Amino acid sequence: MTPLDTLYLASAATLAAMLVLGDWRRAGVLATLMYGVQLALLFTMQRTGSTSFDLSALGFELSWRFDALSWFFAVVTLGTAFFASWYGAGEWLRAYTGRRRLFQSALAANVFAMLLLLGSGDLLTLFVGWEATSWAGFLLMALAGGLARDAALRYLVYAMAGAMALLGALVVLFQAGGSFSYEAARATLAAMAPGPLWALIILFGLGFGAKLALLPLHLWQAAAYSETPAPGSVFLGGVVGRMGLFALALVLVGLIGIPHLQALAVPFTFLTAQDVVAWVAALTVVLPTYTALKQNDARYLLAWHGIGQGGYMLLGLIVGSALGSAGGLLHVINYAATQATLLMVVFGVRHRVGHTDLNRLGGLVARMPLSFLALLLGIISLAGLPPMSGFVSKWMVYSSLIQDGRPFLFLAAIVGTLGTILSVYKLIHNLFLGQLRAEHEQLNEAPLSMLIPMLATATLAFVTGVAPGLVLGWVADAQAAIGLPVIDYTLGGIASPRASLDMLWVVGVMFAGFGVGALLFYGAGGKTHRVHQLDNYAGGHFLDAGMRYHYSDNFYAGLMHLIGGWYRGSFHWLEGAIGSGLSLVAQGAGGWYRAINPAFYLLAASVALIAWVAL
Amino acid sequence: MNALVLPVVLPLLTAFLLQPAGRLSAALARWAGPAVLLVCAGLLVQIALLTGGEPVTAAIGGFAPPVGIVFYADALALLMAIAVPVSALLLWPRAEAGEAGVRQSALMLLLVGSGTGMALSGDLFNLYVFYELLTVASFGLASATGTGRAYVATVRYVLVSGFGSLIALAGIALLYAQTGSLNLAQLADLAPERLANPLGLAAFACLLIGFGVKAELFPVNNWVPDLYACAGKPISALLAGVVSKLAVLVLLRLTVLVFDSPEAREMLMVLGLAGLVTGELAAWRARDLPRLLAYSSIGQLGLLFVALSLPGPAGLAAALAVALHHLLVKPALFMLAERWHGSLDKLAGAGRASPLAAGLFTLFALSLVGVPPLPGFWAKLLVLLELARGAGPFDLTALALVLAVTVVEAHYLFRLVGILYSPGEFRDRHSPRALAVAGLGGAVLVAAMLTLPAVSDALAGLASQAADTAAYRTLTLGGGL
Amino acid sequence: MHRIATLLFALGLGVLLLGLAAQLPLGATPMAIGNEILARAPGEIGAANIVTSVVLAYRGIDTLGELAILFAAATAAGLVLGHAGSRSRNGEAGFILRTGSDLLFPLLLTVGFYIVLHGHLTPGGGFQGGVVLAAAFFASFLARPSHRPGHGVISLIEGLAGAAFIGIGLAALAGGGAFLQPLLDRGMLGELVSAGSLPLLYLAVGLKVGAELAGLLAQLAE
Amino acid sequence: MDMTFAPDPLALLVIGALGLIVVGAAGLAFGRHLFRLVLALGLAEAGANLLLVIAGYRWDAVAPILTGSAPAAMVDPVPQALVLTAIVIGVGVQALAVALLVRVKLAYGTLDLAELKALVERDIRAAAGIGEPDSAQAPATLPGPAGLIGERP
Repeated sequence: MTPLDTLYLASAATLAAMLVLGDWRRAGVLATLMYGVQLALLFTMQRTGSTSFDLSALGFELSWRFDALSWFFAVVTLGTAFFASWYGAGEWLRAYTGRRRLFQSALAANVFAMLLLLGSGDLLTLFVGWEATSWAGFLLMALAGGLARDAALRYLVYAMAGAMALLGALVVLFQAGGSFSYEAARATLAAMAPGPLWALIILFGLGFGAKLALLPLHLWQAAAYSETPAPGSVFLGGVVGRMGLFALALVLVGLIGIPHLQALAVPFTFLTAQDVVAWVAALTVVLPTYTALKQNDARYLLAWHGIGQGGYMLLGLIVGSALGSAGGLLHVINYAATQATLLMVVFGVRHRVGHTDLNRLGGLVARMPLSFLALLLGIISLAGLPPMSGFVSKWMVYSSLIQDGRPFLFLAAIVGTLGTILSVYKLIHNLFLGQLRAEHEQLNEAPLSMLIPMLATATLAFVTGVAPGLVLGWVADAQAAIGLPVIDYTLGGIASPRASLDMLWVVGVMFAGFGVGALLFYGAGGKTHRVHQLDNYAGGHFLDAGMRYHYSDNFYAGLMHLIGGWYRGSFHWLEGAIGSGLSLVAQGAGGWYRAINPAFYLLAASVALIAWVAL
Repeated sequence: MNALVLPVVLPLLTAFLLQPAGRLSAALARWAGPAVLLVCAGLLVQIALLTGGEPVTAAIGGFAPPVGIVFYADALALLMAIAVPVSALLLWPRAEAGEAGVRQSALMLLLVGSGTGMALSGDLFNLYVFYELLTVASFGLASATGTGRAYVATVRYVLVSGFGSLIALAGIALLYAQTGSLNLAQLADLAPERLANPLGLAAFACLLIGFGVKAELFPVNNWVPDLYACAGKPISALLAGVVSKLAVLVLLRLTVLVFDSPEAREMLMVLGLAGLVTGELAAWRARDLPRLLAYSSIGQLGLLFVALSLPGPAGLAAALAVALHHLLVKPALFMLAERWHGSLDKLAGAGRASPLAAGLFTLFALSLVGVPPLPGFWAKLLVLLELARGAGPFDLTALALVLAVTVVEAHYLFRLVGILYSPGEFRDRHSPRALAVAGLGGAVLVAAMLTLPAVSDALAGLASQAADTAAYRTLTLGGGL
Repeated sequence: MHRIATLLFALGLGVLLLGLAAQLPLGATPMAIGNEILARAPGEIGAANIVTSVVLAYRGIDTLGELAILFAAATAAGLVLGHAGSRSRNGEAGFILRTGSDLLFPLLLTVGFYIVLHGHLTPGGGFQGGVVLAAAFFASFLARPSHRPGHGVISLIEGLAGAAFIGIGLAALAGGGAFLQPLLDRGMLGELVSAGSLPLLYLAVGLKVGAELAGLLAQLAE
Repeated sequence: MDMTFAPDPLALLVIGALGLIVVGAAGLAFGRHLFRLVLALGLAEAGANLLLVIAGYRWDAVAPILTGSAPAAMVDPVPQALVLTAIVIGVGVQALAVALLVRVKLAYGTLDLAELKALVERDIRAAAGIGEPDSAQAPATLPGPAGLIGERP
């Protein structure tokens, strides 16, 4: 039995255990332990890979194996699952009113399906894993019912459209190369004429892009992720969308190859396929990030960010240099920790308050200081500022864009980051800063079972920010696995001659600077003392608890007014137009079947048929 | 193998004698039908075991073909022939008291006899006769619910069927005028010389329209939704399940043996695509489950015709996979619709009321959409691979349409699954028999999934045997008795 | 508008069909099996009417199917109309009609049976004769609606006649031959008792068709 | 088209057969009364049968009945047998169709297509419990956008 077999067995056992014991009071703890075991098993496995079982069906060979890329994504998957499950193991589960067995099973099924996807050893297996992941995700998204069901259904449409595009690409590729194996596909793609190759790239892009929520396939994601029960949302937001990145890395980079993409020109323009993908990624960074800015629900705000961050990852990956692709991949793990932290905090607030409406919160720092700390670390990381890990990966992406001579993409990335900073400020301001509402006076800090995981992931994001070398080794192996140039790293960061970064220094200087500042302040006799929120006045009047002086409605009104008209609703319009068009055709089809005098159509059809024959 | 005729004749004999027998004893009239079906199924299984899947023929009346009528039983024909009595047994109409019940039983027996005949016969006009018998028997069964709308739906069905059969008859006339023969094997011999012309194609078009009525082929399928909505669900299940497959089998034999030309395949593909797209889109808008299933059945059969238009044993294997999958799934779904017949929106809560039924529905829906590793996925994959192999503009359009329509299918099926599992007032539960039939379908589906390699080998064997026209001709015209 | 559309469609269809039909080898059909049947039938079957040989011997199972279709139609019609419950028809026909039908009844019966029994010799046969038989019963039924033939009798005749047809076929099967293989002595070509079991089969067909049609008409007339 | 109409009685017969089919089909297509549709069907069927008989016809041949004299060339007996079968089938279907029409008339009181369509549609709707009128067969499209994007005002 290979290590991968053991891992699959453990994952399947988790699913089985949840199917049987999911209703048990301590099922969450058991699940967390089992995810922990899986994680441990993964760490005992060689990073460079392991094989697992294979079987044959209808003359096709299906095989599963891990390489370093799979391993890298599996670490993120299992890590996120572990913390998400932990988060939901204690008080959250006690308060959960839905169907517990179903929920726990759905989570375990997602993990299992994703491991299967990551282990796919050929294109057919990839599709099987892809579908398994999609449907497991659907189950997890839909099980809350109500709005979640509608959102999941919308997700399903996009996921199925993607899956079908993927399937179309696979069968075409199979017929061109005679096999589903990666080797054959690589050879076929290398020899393929530009036209069909473009078609395949578009199909693969649609297929994987639907899960990664690339523009214009992104409309489903925010609601689907946000309406899922808390640990599920954490898991989905942290890692599930990244499966699209995994598959894109596998196919676009691993099978087609960056040089081939660079050589493939868009007809009649000076652009190449690489540019197209990069610009799609850049637009995915910018537009959803500014959509996030408009959100008034903390969950949706974070989910919209998730879409944008996926764009960063793809952007880095598709640049293809050692630095850029490492940045893109590193962002996967950094972002997973960051997003998990943020979502855990937000759902912690929801657990205490009952909602996450940014217009009806504020000042919670006084009641939930540790959550505030976690959120603070999280948004620093999300905005890409030192000393958190988000800074490292984004810095790598930016540097690679500049090194690669792509100023406009760099500009787009910067604009995206600007939007991120604005919106995370909205998040922390409207949640934790400002005036505490009277009805929230009696709130408690989030329960320990939820607090520990969020602080743990925040710590992870901090540690990997200070010492990115801890995980850059994984990234380097993953790069090697898909034939990318490998990043040269140190414990503190990057050691390349053209762009080097040592976070140990950066953080050291930063904290030293803070220390100097503190020394100056206290040395100059500065004093601090706590002030109550209501120990304040405005316009000459003292404030009382009943007076609202914390304005959170219509945040960034001026900015929204400025940019609102640019992109508002165009994608909805597109989606709606497709839906209406289909609906119209469907009405016609229904009319054909409902007509009670069928023979007229028969006659018309037979005339047409005979005419066809005769002519 | 003269015994081949027995599974066709015995049900007819029983049907003739059922009414007189009903005067003697009600119990006899009630149980004779199922008993004879059991015997027929047993006989067919025994024949299959004896021959081991090798094709055999039986010359009716001892007249060697092509002068006489011949029954030809290869593995595929036997499989379909076995499916007929077995489906009929599972979907036997609920016993009505008195004469109506006896009549219904007699019609069921006639349907089984003719269905078996359609699976086995190797003579075009004989196929037409059995087809007509099946049609007339199904008229009676479809109207047996006795509601006004069932009568109207049946009248529509009669009119379309009548139109179809007269077109088929014209097609037979064209064919006969060209070749002077009705035996499929001889037609296959003569086809390259006599039928490779517009008249031959016209004959094919006519036969396609004629036999297409039962197979829910595009222009002649608009009797389907109302009839399935108004007839008894077991009858709908029977018609959508095995009966449509018998008509498909006839068309399969025709395309493989006689009309193996690109033009004929093109025609099949275009009509199949039209059915696929209109059916699935209409299902998308359907507001009640029976009609949803009827429309989706049209769509599925459209896919089947697309698969049927693909050349070679691989294309045939794809078509058979789709056909067998649909044969398994659709009757089971119709049995579930027996209780879930109202507006879709009113089904909320049904998942709680009967979890087994909802679970089965979800399983079937997943398989219909084509989610790996369920059998439906492999069937669809085979079709898609063959379409991609063709790689002509027609094939690629078909490929794109099949894929696009799958998304629509997933949407309406899982919208319904979502409704089933949402909280609601629906409390109706299924009859044990409906659940048993659906459960059996589900069990076979899962078993097929678990034994996929064996199933796929068997399928490839079936397809290569059915595609072997040389063997068909030598065995039939070589005068094997 | 409606009429113009009708006309246009019909014209188009007609022209298209004519275009196709123009390519038909009219009057010189290939007769791939026809010639062989013409050559073999007299010796093999022994019926003077070769169409009868085809109907009952070479394509006997078609005929069985045909009988079954009639039976199915009658049964289905019974099922459809059976729900209605018979409405009583009062009033008998006038004297002339009654007498006429009484006179016609034996005549029609005789003619019918004659046509049935000579089916293997002359044009005619079970179907044609059966229709005449049905007409005999139907005429009397029209004249005396109250004296309709018993439903049980009709169903008995149709059942037994159909069973007899199959029975003759099965007898051949049981004797080691094929289903519907001709039995009995072929006899002299052209004589009444010739062509083996064919007259028997036609008798069964005639009775069955007669009963079927009588039943159908009676049901519809109700 | 290499058609030689004038001296050819068979061609006239073919035209007759096709004419019957066309008239029947047109009647089927544009008839507004169910009973007329059934009649049109019968007409078209007669045309198809005629076509079938013609398919077996030969010049200079007699009916396939042995009369004792020297056997002349005979026409193909098979189509004649087929037509016999086809006619009977047609009769059965027509009878059944008329039986069904009787029931339809009893149930709805009309055989007019337009009236029937409305009546049946209403009936099916009522039976299925779908109350809304036709126009409310609302496009069952994707769930409405506003709520699901999270853009709540």
